[in-house]
Amino acid sequence: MSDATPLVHAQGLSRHYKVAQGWLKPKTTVKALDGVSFQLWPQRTLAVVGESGCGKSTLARQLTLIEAPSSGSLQLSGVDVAGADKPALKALRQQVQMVFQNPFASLNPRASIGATLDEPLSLNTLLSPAERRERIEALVAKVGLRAEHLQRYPHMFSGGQRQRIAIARAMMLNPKVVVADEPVSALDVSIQAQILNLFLDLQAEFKTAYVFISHNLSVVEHVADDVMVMYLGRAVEVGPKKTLFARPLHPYTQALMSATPALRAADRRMRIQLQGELPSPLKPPPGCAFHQRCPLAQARCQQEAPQLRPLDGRQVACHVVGSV
Amino acid sequence: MPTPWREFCSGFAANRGALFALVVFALIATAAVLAPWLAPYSPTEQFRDHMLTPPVWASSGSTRFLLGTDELGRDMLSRLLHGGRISLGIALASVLLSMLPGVSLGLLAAFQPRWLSPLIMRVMDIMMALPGLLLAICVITVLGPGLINTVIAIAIGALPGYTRLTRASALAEIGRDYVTASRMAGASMLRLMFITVLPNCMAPLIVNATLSFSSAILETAGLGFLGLGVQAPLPEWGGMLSAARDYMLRAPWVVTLPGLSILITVLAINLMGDGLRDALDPKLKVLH
Amino acid sequence: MAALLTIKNLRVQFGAFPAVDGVDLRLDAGDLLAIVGESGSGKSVTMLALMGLIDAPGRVTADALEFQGRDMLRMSAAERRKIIGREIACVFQDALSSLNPSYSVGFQIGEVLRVHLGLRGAALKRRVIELLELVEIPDAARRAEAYPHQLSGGMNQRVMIAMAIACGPKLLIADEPTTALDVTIQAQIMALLLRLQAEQGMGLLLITHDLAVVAEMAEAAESARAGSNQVAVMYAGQVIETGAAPAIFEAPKHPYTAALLAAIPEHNRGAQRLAALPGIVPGALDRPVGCLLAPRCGQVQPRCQSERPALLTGVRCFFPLTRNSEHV
Amino acid sequence: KPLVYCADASPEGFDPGMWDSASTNTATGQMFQGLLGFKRGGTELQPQLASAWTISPDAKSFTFTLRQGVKFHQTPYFTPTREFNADDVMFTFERFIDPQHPFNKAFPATFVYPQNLGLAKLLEGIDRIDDHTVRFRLKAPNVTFAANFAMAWAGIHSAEYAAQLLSLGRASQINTQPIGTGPYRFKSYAKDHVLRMQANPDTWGPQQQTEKLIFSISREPNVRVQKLLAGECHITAAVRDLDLSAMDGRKDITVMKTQALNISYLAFNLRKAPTDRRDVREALDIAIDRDSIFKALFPRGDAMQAVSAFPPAIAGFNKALKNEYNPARAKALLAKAGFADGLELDLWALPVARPTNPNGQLMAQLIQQDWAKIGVKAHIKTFEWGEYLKRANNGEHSVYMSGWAGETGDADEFLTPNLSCAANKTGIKFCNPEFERLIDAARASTDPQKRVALYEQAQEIFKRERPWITMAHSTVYIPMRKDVQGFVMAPNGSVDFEHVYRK
Amino acid sequence: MFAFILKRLAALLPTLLGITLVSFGLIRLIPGDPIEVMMGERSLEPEAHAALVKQMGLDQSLPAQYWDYVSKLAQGDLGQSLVSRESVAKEFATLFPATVELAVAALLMAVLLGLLLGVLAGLKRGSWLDQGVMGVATVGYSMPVFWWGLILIMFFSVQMSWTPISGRIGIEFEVAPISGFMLFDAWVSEEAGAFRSACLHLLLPALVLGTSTMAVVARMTRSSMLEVLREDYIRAARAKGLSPARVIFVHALRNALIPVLTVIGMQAGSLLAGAVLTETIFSWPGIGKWLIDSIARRDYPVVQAGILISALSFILVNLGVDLLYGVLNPRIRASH
Ligand SMILES: Nc1ncnc2c1ncn2[C@@H]1O[C@H](COP(=O)(O)OP(=O)(O)OP(=O)(O)O)[C@@H](O)[C@H]1O
Ligand SMILES: Nc1ncnc2c1ncn2[C@@H]1O[C@H](COP(=O)(O)OP(=O)(O)OP(=O)(O)O)[C@@H](O)[C@H]1O
Ligand SMILES: [Mg+2]
Ligand SMILES: [Mg+2]
Repeated sequence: MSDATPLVHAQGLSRHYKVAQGWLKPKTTVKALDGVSFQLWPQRTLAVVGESGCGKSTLARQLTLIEAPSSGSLQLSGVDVAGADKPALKALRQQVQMVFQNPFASLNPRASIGATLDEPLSLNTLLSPAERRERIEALVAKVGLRAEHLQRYPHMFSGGQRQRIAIARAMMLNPKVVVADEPVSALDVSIQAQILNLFLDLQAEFKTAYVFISHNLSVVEHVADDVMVMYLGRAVEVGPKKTLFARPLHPYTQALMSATPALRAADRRMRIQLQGELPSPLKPPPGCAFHQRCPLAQARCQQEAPQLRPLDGRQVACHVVGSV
Repeated sequence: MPTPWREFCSGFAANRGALFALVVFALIATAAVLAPWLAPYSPTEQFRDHMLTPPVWASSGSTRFLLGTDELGRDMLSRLLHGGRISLGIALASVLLSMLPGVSLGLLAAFQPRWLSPLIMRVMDIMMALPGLLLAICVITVLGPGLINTVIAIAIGALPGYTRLTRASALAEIGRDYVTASRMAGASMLRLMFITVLPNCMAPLIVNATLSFSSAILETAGLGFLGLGVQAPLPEWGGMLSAARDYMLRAPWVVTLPGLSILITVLAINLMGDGLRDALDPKLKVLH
Repeated sequence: MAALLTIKNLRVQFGAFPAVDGVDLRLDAGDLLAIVGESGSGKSVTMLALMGLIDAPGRVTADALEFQGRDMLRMSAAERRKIIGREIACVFQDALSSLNPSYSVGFQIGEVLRVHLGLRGAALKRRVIELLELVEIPDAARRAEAYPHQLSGGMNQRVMIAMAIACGPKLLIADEPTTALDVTIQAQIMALLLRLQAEQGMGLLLITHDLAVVAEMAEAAESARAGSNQVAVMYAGQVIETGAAPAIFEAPKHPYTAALLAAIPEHNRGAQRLAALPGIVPGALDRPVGCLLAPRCGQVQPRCQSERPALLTGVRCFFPLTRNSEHV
Repeated sequence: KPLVYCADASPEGFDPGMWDSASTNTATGQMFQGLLGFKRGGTELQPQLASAWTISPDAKSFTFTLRQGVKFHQTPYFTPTREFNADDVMFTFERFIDPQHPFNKAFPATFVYPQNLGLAKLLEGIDRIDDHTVRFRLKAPNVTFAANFAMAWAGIHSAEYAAQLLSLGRASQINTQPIGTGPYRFKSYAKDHVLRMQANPDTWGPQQQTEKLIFSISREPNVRVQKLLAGECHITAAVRDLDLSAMDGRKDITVMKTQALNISYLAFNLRKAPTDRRDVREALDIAIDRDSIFKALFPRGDAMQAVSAFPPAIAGFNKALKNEYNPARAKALLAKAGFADGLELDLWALPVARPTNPNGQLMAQLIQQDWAKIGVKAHIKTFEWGEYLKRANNGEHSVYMSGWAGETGDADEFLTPNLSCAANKTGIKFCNPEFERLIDAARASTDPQKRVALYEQAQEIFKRERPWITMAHSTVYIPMRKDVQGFVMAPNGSVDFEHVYRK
Repeated sequence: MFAFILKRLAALLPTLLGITLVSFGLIRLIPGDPIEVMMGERSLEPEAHAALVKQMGLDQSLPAQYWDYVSKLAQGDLGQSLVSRESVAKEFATLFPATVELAVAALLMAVLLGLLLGVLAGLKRGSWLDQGVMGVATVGYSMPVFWWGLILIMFFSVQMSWTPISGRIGIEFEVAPISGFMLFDAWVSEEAGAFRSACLHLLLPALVLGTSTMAVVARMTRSSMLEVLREDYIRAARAKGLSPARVIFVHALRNALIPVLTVIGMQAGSLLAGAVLTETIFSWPGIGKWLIDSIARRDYPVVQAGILISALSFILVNLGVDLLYGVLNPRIRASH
């Protein structure tokens, strides 16, 4: 693999769910993920932000091959996932690992930490038990736990410790990409800082690329190289962190940033208060999904869904910005 | 270092009633296992000159037969001990016989939601809707009465309960992240089913198993009472009670003793079940 | 003027575990008091103790627990019920689970009015709709018939707020009212709370773990009216620092407050690593003898290991930070 | 006063021809009458709806003179317009023998007893000689045939009622709302619960003193005992030996008992080795200690050990025959038959309880023990009743428990259905030419003395060949409250409430 | 709502079809045929046997018989008993109400008592009352029905003569079978004391049948109550200043009832079938005992119909519970 191929290359990735709406109504489709495209390069961090239900976790599930996308293509290290056969898929799977949001549900309560960490190794490598043990202990030390913890069970650990274990598990097979789905949102600030540090340390050591999902902009700002802002299954703004945070273009990105509370008065942006709530994904509004809440909305926004287009060093999906 | 097992033990021990029940049950089980050595006589040996001898505490009781004799002069104590062996044995066997396939089917249904699951669950619905005792009676009539057939009949009735319970708890677990994590680690479906998910569904299953263990004892006795269970002269408690009904007025102990044996055993198991439930998962609801 | 709420040396014990360990708080009418602290620091328990909602094994003691000069602890349950819900109202963290799933939201709001104000019939209905409109719920008449599960998290939180302000309380307690919500909705709810506080002149006791929220609230509150904005930082059942916002964020005196602030990524802009506070909050079994922060504190001294500091001049530390020592 | 009888089972229906169980017969017996009847408390025939009858000397034709002035029941569902006559007799019997009978077409029924008897084959024809005379012609001579006319199944229906039902298209009602000539008429019935009858005011005999006759159905024997003790019923269906102890010392209860016309036995498979050998059969028979079996099964000691194929109360019983208990000789016999080292066989235990064999399992165990002493290893087996019968008929057994109950008190009733070649369809049962000749002759003879002699001879053959291990004739107990008057027990187990009343 | 019920009923059809298949197959798996059982030890001519087999329609192939059964069933015809020659529906008409009456009385007794005890125990958690109730409930749940029945009869009926030994009503009362439900029939009948007698007769059997259900309901109510009392909305209700009674009866109980209802549904369904033992002990003229007899007699149509009706009642009761669910629980109501 040359440096010219991205680790992850998603093009028009979509995932639609059919949902029953009760007994008599027909099934409808939820476009949980609707045509998302991006690239991820080695040792870079792509942060995905957006409000609850905008499709962040769905994206994570596509990237980690837990689900197959409804349409669009996904290439991992240049290999198209859709075309891969079973052994190839197995190999690809090892390259992408995941850290989950809820540290209390992501560890098997009936398996000791040692067993949990051993599982990926014993299933995917031919290492002897002793070698595996060695590797586990080494990694456990890296995430700040001790070897004696291996016999313990998840419920004996605090949330932060569990998240460390989960990270260790994700790192166990030396993946190229780690997808972290809100890995710190269930943690206290002081613990959150520890875990964020750990992520950054591990990235420096293993050269892993991260897809870092979060709804907390200040966390995103801290860890990301690139940022993708999502709204109702679509990316509304994608670009390098610096550009994006310096001058958000999409009205939603702006609203998101202004709504995020800031400690220092200096950091507070002009308050753009959004009216109303996130529309139901079962009945998304026509045209631009954001138009009902958008301060800049125009007639066109109600009919035509905007596509991402490059603007000012990033990509934006909005009819209005930049056109005025 | 508290392992889950130790924690479970201390949780269980915190429940006085359950602990006491465990002791009682252990005694009963030991007595049942050791029945051939503990029982003073063979359970079928007839002392024709001592029919319906009252227990030792009655005025006309004899120390030869501590709990008296039955209508044929058989020693009640020996029969009760051997009866426990049969009752507990049937219950254990039927629990295993219903639990193993029931759990496997439940897991399959949970992991194969497309077509296998509806199929399995419809069949379970049907089995569920069929009246239990009647089903057991039909099965026994088909297979003929006897020990093994009683086990089968009871097991068939208990099977859908396990399947539903397993499926429900497995479905709840499947959605959890640790299962996804395991899947991402490359675990096969069988591994996911039995190694990852099943241990986490065990709590309700174990509780259900104790409950169905106790209801199997009751059902065995019920079938015995209707004359369809284990066949005489095997000393099964329900059968003993049924046969002894005719002597209820004259010799109350022949009815009281097997009834009490059933009650105490079932009670002990149910209390243990309560303890298990609390120890395994305080949030588990009472089943049934 | 007598304080609206005075709490002195409040202690709540669950068995041997002191969930709240000598808390002193004071809130005047129309003021904002924010309690911040990490999870498990005893914020919610403090509030529940105040409302008399700590049940048996838990034990509540206090030197004073006064609302408008009346001692809540020595009141009969019936008397306390007359105050609670009417003069003191509260908004809980998870609105969906705090609303009874079996009743329409209109019924649940109306219930307060019926019990405390004796409203009935059409008047009740009118008032319910009025309240829903007050909390900016569109189409209020129809929404009153809805069940909690039919509304979004933000809507439910608005319903909770409507229920809380139904009887015009003097004190509104909001226990993490926005934690479960998205940022855009959080901003809406916070603005709503502040607006209502200003309009109704309530004392607002805001419980949160998000320092940034407190900072924003304090600023917004300042600009809205004249009341003072106090912040109490809790750690492991104790208030370790109190002070006015925003001063407390600019110059924290307690190392814990400082560390908390430092851990926020926003504070570390540009830094590769965050200044993390090591370790975790001590649990029920591993509370240290000395200062509760001692095992995690960067400035720990031998004295801290053996003695517990008292809350003096708004900080519970033997070696409070001075302005210069910040960010050493 | 109403009389409440605790019945042991629900009547299966109310058409006497369709059913043949004691409990059904007890119900229909109160409402229907046959051409002949049994004398109360005995088995002697007496006139009933026929005022007189004659048997031709060749024992092939039976002529009945019908009683005049007999009225059928008047009920809310039927009002008779005429009195009993030959049409009713013709209707009743033609239904049994003619599947093409219009009524059978409308309501196809199974007539258990007549079918089993082979009535259609036995009868040459039935002649309606005039309104009050009917003649039955048999194909083969049979003196015992007369007794059939006194049996419950031969109760006479009203042809008029049947015609009415047929025209209404409700033929099956004949089985649910009966019309007969008996002393009680049908009132109401709730399945498994209660059957109510009322005295028939138009009866041709003396009026009944009991206006309401009620059958309270309780199938649990001890429930019946408790109900009797509690006064919830006044008389109950026969109770078992062991139920009686509850009534010991009760002043308000009388217990009547009588020797029953029944037998329990163990039948050998005469086709299959080793029980096809006479010596083996005799050895197995004399190895059994009947005394100890009786002590366990019939603790009151009223039951009688069976020696022959029918009880001693029946004419023709051979008093010379004896049972033997001799393990030593049994062993010798086995050795002689070539089984010196013993043998193994299946012993089938009766799955149902009966007066003559209240606990088949128990009996089997006792026998098993006794046989073990002569080196015979018996495997006790049992099956559900229907299955048991089917397999036994197929000859899968070596020895199985069975039994028989008579109604007429005639020896033929025991011998022909059980021991004749006709009964031996699958070849596993008894079929002995000499024996066959003797019972055929006895059946054809109208001379009682000669019949006795023939039967005595036949029994000797029976005892020699030993197709059965004869076991028990039981005693029937009927307990009742002291105030019940006029009850007489019948040896054939039927319960008759004519002229029974409460003081 | 109505459409929902229809839809649910339609969804039941495959299950019902499965049940007919199982009951049809199961009874035919039993060796032996009805004629043999009917004839007992008497032997029957093979021709006569064949004729009877033909008359009963048993000479057809099994699929043909099944088709016959199902197509008649579709027209509401349950067939005719091979043994009694009565239409099965008619036989049920007298027996089924008896079982239903028993089961309903048992259920009512169990539910009322169980709920009361369960709520009390849940509120006074850990008190002697709680322990007492739970102790009694566990014993009740562990009690072998037939033994319990025998004990009650011995004490109340035989020793004390307080209650009658068996039957549905005193034999002296001639109550016209209007509905088949004795309580109702006795009540509308003119006879003085008939209703009382019917009640007395029902008392012990209902108690015996209801004991374990009562125990289950009490335990379930208690634990459900405890669970609900921990909920956030209960805390919120108390924070509204509501009185404890209001919190319990308005807010807690309604939600606590939801899981209890499922249990009651399961129990109600099994009560109908579980009445066999009780019916045996008390000589209660219900369907349970009759079905057992019919199995022994190979009365195919009766067994088929009996199993079908029991299963149907089970299903319908649970459907009813589902609907009741909707009444109690708006979350489910919305999805209807
Ligand atoms: N399996 C599924 N079936 C149907 N709809 C689904 C499924 N999974 C997700 N959805 C829907 O897709 C949308 C996006 O869900 P997703 O979980 O990806 O959101 P998210 O951005 O991760 O939200 P959160 O921040 O709450 O985790 C939601 O509306 C959700 O209801
Ligand atoms: N009923 C109770 N029994 C025992 N311990 C309790 C009880 N309620 C609370 N606690 C304990 O008291 C401590 C303080 O809890 P509290 O709910 O006040 O924390 P909090 O600051 O509100 O945290 P969060 O931010 O998570 O809401 C915790 O350690 C908790 O475990
Ligand atoms: Mg998500
Ligand atoms: Mg809290």
